[in-house]
Amino acid sequence: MAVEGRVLGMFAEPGGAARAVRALRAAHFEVETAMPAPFPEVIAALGKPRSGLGAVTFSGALLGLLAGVLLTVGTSVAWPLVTGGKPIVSVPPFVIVVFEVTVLVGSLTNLAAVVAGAALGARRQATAARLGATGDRIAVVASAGDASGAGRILRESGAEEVRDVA
Amino acid sequence: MSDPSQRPVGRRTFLQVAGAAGAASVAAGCSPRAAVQKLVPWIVPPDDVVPGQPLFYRTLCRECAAGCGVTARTREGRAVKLEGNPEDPIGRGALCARGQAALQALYHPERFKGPLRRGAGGALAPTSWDEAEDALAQALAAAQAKGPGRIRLLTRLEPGATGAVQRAFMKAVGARPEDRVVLEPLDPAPLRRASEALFGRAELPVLDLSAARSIVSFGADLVETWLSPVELARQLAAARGRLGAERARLTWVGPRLALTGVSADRWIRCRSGGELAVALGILRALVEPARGVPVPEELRAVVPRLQRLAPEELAARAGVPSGELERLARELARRRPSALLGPGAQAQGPEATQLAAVVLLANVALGNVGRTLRYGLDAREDVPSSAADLRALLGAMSAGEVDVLLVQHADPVGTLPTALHAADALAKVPLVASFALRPDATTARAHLVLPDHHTLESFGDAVARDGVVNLAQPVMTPLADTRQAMQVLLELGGKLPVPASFPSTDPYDVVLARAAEHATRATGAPPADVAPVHREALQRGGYWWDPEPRPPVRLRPGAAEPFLALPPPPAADGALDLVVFPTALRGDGRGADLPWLRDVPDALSSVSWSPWLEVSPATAARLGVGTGDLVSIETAAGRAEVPAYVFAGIRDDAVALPLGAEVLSVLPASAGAAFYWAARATVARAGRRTRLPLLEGSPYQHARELVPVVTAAAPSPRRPDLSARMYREPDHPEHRWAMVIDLDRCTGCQACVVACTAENNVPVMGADAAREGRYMGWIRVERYLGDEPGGELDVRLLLMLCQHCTNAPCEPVCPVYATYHTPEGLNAQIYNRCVGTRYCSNNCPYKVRTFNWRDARFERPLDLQLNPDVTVRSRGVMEKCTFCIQRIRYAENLARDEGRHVADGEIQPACAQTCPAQAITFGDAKDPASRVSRLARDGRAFRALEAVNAGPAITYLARVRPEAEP
Amino acid sequence: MRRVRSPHSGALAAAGGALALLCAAAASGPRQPIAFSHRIHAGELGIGCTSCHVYAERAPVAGIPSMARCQGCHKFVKEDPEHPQVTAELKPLVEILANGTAIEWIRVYRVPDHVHFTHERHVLAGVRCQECHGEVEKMDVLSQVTPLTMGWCLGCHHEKQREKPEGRARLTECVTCHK
Amino acid sequence: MSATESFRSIEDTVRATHGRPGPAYWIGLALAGGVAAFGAWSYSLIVRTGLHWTGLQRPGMWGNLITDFVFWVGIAHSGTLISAILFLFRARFRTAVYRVAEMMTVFAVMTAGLYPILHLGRPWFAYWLFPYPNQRELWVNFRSPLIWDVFAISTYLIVSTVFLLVGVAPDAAALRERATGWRRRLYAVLAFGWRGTDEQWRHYTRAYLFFAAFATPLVVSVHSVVSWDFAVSVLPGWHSTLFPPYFVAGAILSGVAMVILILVPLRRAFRLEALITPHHLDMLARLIVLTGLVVTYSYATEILLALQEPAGDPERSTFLYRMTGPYAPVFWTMVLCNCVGPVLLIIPAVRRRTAVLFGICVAITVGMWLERFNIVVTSLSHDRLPFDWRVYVPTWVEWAVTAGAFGWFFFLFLVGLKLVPPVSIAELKEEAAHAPAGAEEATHGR
Repeated sequence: MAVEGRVLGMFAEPGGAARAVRALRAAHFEVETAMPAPFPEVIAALGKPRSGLGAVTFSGALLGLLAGVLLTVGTSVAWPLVTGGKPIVSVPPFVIVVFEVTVLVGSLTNLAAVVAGAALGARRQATAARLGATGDRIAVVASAGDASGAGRILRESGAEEVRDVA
Repeated sequence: MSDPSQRPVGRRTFLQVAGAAGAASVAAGCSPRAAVQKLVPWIVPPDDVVPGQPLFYRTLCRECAAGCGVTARTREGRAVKLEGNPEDPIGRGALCARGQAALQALYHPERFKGPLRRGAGGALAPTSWDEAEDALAQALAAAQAKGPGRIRLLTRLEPGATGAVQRAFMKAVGARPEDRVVLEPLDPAPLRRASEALFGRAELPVLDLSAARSIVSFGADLVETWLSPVELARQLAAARGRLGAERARLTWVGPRLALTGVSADRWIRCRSGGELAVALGILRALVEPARGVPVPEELRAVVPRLQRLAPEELAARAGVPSGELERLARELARRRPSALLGPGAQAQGPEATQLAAVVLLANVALGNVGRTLRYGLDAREDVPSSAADLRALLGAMSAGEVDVLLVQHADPVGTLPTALHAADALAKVPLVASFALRPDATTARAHLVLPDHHTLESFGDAVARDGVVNLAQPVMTPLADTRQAMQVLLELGGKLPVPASFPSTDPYDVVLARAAEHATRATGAPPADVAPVHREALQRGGYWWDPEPRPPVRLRPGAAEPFLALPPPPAADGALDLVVFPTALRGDGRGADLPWLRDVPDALSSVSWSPWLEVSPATAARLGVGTGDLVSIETAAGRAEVPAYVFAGIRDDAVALPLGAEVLSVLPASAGAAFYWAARATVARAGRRTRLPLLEGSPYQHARELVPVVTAAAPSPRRPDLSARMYREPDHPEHRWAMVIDLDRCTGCQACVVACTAENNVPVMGADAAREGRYMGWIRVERYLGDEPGGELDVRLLLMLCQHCTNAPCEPVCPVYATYHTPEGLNAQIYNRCVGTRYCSNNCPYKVRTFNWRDARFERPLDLQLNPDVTVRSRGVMEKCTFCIQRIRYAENLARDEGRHVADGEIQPACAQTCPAQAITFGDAKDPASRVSRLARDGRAFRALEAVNAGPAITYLARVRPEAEP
Repeated sequence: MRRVRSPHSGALAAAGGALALLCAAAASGPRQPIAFSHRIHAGELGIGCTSCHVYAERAPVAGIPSMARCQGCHKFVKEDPEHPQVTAELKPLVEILANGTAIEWIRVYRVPDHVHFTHERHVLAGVRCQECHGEVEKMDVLSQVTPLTMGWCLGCHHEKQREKPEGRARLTECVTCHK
Repeated sequence: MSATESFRSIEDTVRATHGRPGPAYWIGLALAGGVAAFGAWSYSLIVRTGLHWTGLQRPGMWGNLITDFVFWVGIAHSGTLISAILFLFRARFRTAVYRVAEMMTVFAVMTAGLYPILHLGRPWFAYWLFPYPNQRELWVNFRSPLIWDVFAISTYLIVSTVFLLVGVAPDAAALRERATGWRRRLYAVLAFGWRGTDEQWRHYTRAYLFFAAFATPLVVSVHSVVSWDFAVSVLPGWHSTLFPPYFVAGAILSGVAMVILILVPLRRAFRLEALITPHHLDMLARLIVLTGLVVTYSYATEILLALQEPAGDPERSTFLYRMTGPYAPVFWTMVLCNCVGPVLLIIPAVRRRTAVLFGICVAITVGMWLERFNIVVTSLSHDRLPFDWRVYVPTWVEWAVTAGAFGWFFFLFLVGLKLVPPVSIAELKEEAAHAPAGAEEATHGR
């Protein structure tokens, strides 16, 4: 095995980047990419599983639901005041509030998850994160393999620029 | 009962107490204000005052001539509320709107703070009592020396100690009896004169309408202003409370609907002045031999004379279909006893006397005299002077024959027709001394102002009639450096060149001296020591006894004839008849500057703060005016501009104007104290518009059946089926406070409205607020004139206040629980929690919530009247009727202290308490035996907007419409 | 400081209370026009609260003793020949009494105007004066020791209601205090 | 041209909107700020002495300010609709317009949320409407529609702001690279560490879908809740089961109209014609037609149902009053604007003329404000007891506060335009990569 290193290829077109990713992965490189938009062909080429962020968001929404129920029922029972002859625990109006709280807490959890996901992604793919964010080109970083092989694959796939990176 | 002269609470300490108790409370935020507050103790605590606890005094109402007894509730030494005296035989615990508002005369911000003397510069300047009295005494001495007639006294009716002292004083200064002139604008003089002419006794009758089966009022507005409105409203309610055939029929005769007309079952819409023709027509029909009515012996002589009158001509003169008179006569013949009443309080002059006489003759014909109209009870303690006497006084003044004029609670400039030129006459008098409480048109021209105590600060008595003497006593120390007029007269007597031999200058002694006689008549024997007897009487409120019968009145032979001719018809000049009327709120105009009375909308026109001219829709169309357009009214005497109010309750050939300054400028000089109806005026559009402060939106029910009536054929209103329920009804473990309002008894007199305002610190926001639709009253009279515009006139009243609903729509929409349903069934409003979303009001089907659009101002010393048990609301919060929660809690506390349950009827909200007709009943709906529960099961029961299913706690009992008689 | 609080009103009530206390009066009460000591009157001399605050059992307000009531004792207690300090402290009172004027006390306890508090009901229910006013008999200078906040009131009201719910619905009803 | 070049040109076009503002911008900003300031000063009168400055009275306790509230909540609706719902439906025309729509949503909610507070009798206690633990042990009444409002509006404000900011993050990252000074710091914060790595995109795309999934029912719920402010009452003219769909449709109608009102001048002023094309406007106009027809149907349903009631029915009376009473001009102007206007847009030639489209959108905006006024005011002034009927006329203070809302909204919008890219750079790039023709157009203009 040759020198371990990381090779960066910059692509102008998502099609080329996708080709490179597929080829690199076939050659058992570890691939990181950075791109200005989530180009579906690149994402597909990466073949990663779907994000597990949904579970976090879903539990956030559940928490919101619980909080909503506790808030509405709890505060009404804590000091029961009759209004309009309606029961102390009036389900239909409480459902509305519970729904809103569910959406609110769910959304905020989702926000927290996406921010955390961004931090996590930047940490895991430090090289691509550091070098790739140019806004107008797609960066593909190959590592854990033969650097020159990677460079070749990248060039063949149509990279405008290929260089070794630390 | 405390004698204020010995009560140690000085004015100073009173104010300190008031300050310490933190009288006015304001709902604001929740943090206690950082400002340092001082607590100032009493020097010596008064024995009977417990701070925070009410103390009640019995006294007297002097707002009109009826003389009702009053219970004044005081807190920390200040009067906060007036109520009727339940033991008083006249009011029986009720009080009218004007009586309720007497408190505001006490606390009026403009009240004189002390004696004033007109200085060289022409302005009134403060002086001392000694100086003022000395100056007056000197003038009196000088005038006395010139002979009789140089000193005159102009007073309101004073049927008691004050009147007696006035007479004694005038005698002491050498005046003749006629030098004391009694000015009572709403004096029913024609009744007295008719009785004098027919029976030889110038007396007013005492009425017992409760026995009558038919009542006909010829313009006598007996629920508003006539004779003794509180008593008559109660009697009328009793007479109509007997349902079925025994229920009394009330007929209103007049060109315009007054409140009595609203209560009436039938309105004979005669033309202005046509009442006489109606009365003659009825009298004529009654003595018709075919009628079957036994014509009394004494009337037989006039039958031929009467038969010479042509019924058709009478009907034509009255402006009514002739069949109507015939029908009324038939009814009267069948329904006996009856009572024929009239003319109204505003009617004066020979025509009015003739009408009174014809009405009296009809009463004689029907055998009512001695049954429903009782003569021989008029105590004649004081009698108003005639218009001629008044004119004589003004003439003497103008001629410079009067040197000193004492004016006691009479305002000749402000209450007499401008055409009488009272102001000019006054200007010719070198010394005018007024005892007025607050500035009026006469004090503006007076040289000395010797401010009297308010009745609530004075001792006195009033002989309402034989057997009824109500007593006045101070319920609080005087607010300002005032002196009771009676005392001033007594002191002046001592300063005369030949001092009068008055035993004491203390009004209390005068009343006590008179009390010996009252006590003797009340107990049948002269008391050994009158003082303790009198103390008891003060606690009770008066001396009341059954008077020994006097010989019955008999028609004098030949006395009737002069009244039986129809006077010549008035010239038909194309002008409109001008009807002048007093209202329940304004009375004779004396209290017209009291904020409560001005702010409460008139029950019929719903106008507040402004005069108005009632114009029928047809006439309005003809004149090209609408409600709010200014119209000019012109008579021979003068001209006035008043906004028009288009009102279906008036004939097309008449316009009507409430008593007030505008009336005075159009009254002819011949009108005397007030006015007879047959005046004519030219009415025209003035071309300008005003925004009339009007409560009414639409006066029609728009086919909504809001206020049903019941008849013999349909004895119960239609009610929706509300048995289906979405939720379980809330629990009311102990009580469910509820109210029943009997619309058959309600007359629309507005006493409840003013009582509520007084009890609950309801702010008066002024004319502009009223124009903007921001009247703050918690209870209002909704008056519907019919179903649709242009339809049949069908006046129905609906007393509208918070319904304290079980499923109150206002409650669940409040985001902060500022309003909720209490376990006792009240719809509570927590002012300090309210943020002012106003959704509750939007969602209230009854629109009984009022919002504080701006901070209320209680100008000093009106703030002393504020009820300390009720929070004063700040701007931005919603408020509404609480069923007088403070009274409920007071009674509950009392019951708890005494270890018992609250008794039925023990709790009375201010509105129910004061209702003269006892139309409002309050109590516990959970107790099936309570009065309110029993009444709510009545067949006439319905609830307002019942189909909304808000579950109101207020049940209305529908008005009864009698079936038409053949 | 004695505080009666329901368990669930929690720390927040305490915080609110503390804040209110800070606002109302610092730990030492305001300087009154005369150096009146509750410690001497109520503590050492053992005069009962209602001897001077005569209305507490029958009226909404407890009542500030009238000058006549002060006079009742201080007609005789005007000086202390053995303690010139006491004589000096009594001097302003003696003067005020001689002039027939009143002492203008600085108010210490106050509830907002929209609260309709009544001493009568509390005293009759057996609430000791000290529960709200602290150990007055130990204070030379009266100070506010309880926050008089709604949460603080409710602490007691909730507790009493939980002890015996029947017939005590009014204890936590809004209109009981706000009308 | 390579994708890189088209990416650059997109970025340049968008970055150009953040350039030094011209005099027109400053005049607009000053005008908007001035109107807002005058509204604020007028409102200060109310704070100082009370609501007597308004024309409100019994029975109508709500007027202009609540009308403003409902109107602005409505405006706020199309933003999330265009953004979230069209995202879920994969409607491609969304890309160019959704950012403006989202910004509009956030600013409109910020405007709308103010008005219920402004109309309170004691606005300084507005915080009592939020459930927060307090020593008084008092909570809010969850049965009150106003509390639903509090929850719905604050949730909506938070969620739509988050949605906007999350959408902005990749764009902020792109702008960050070429910005300097405070802008760089601002975009660094807005980008929350965005580097565009596939791992980030993996979470991001999923999260964005969830946002859209949350926002879609939320947007429907919010205006339903607002409609329940009226529908759960017992007032004739308010108490109606039709209200939620009717209000949502109306909200979208007014919102889309407002989007067009903003886009038309925006694309011209900032030379965004290449990005925001006539096609986009055409699609929005079709949305107006759809919602306009729903609104028209709702009007017809309401009126026909009411007129079926017997004489004397308050519901019937209220609708007759709307059509024939003193507020009839309001009613008929509303019908003209909201029913006739959208129907005209069915004709392609009409909706493709930008000036005509703009005019009709102005009319719809006016019409929708009048619709809310019509619902709020006429029902209140003509309730169950005829004796209490009164006509409410707003005072100048209320008009000033109403105008202030527009000032405040446009002020926020003008400031926002200079901070946030008015079109989504990332999504345009994605599109450009797959539609070279579009990219071509983007580069060369018309």
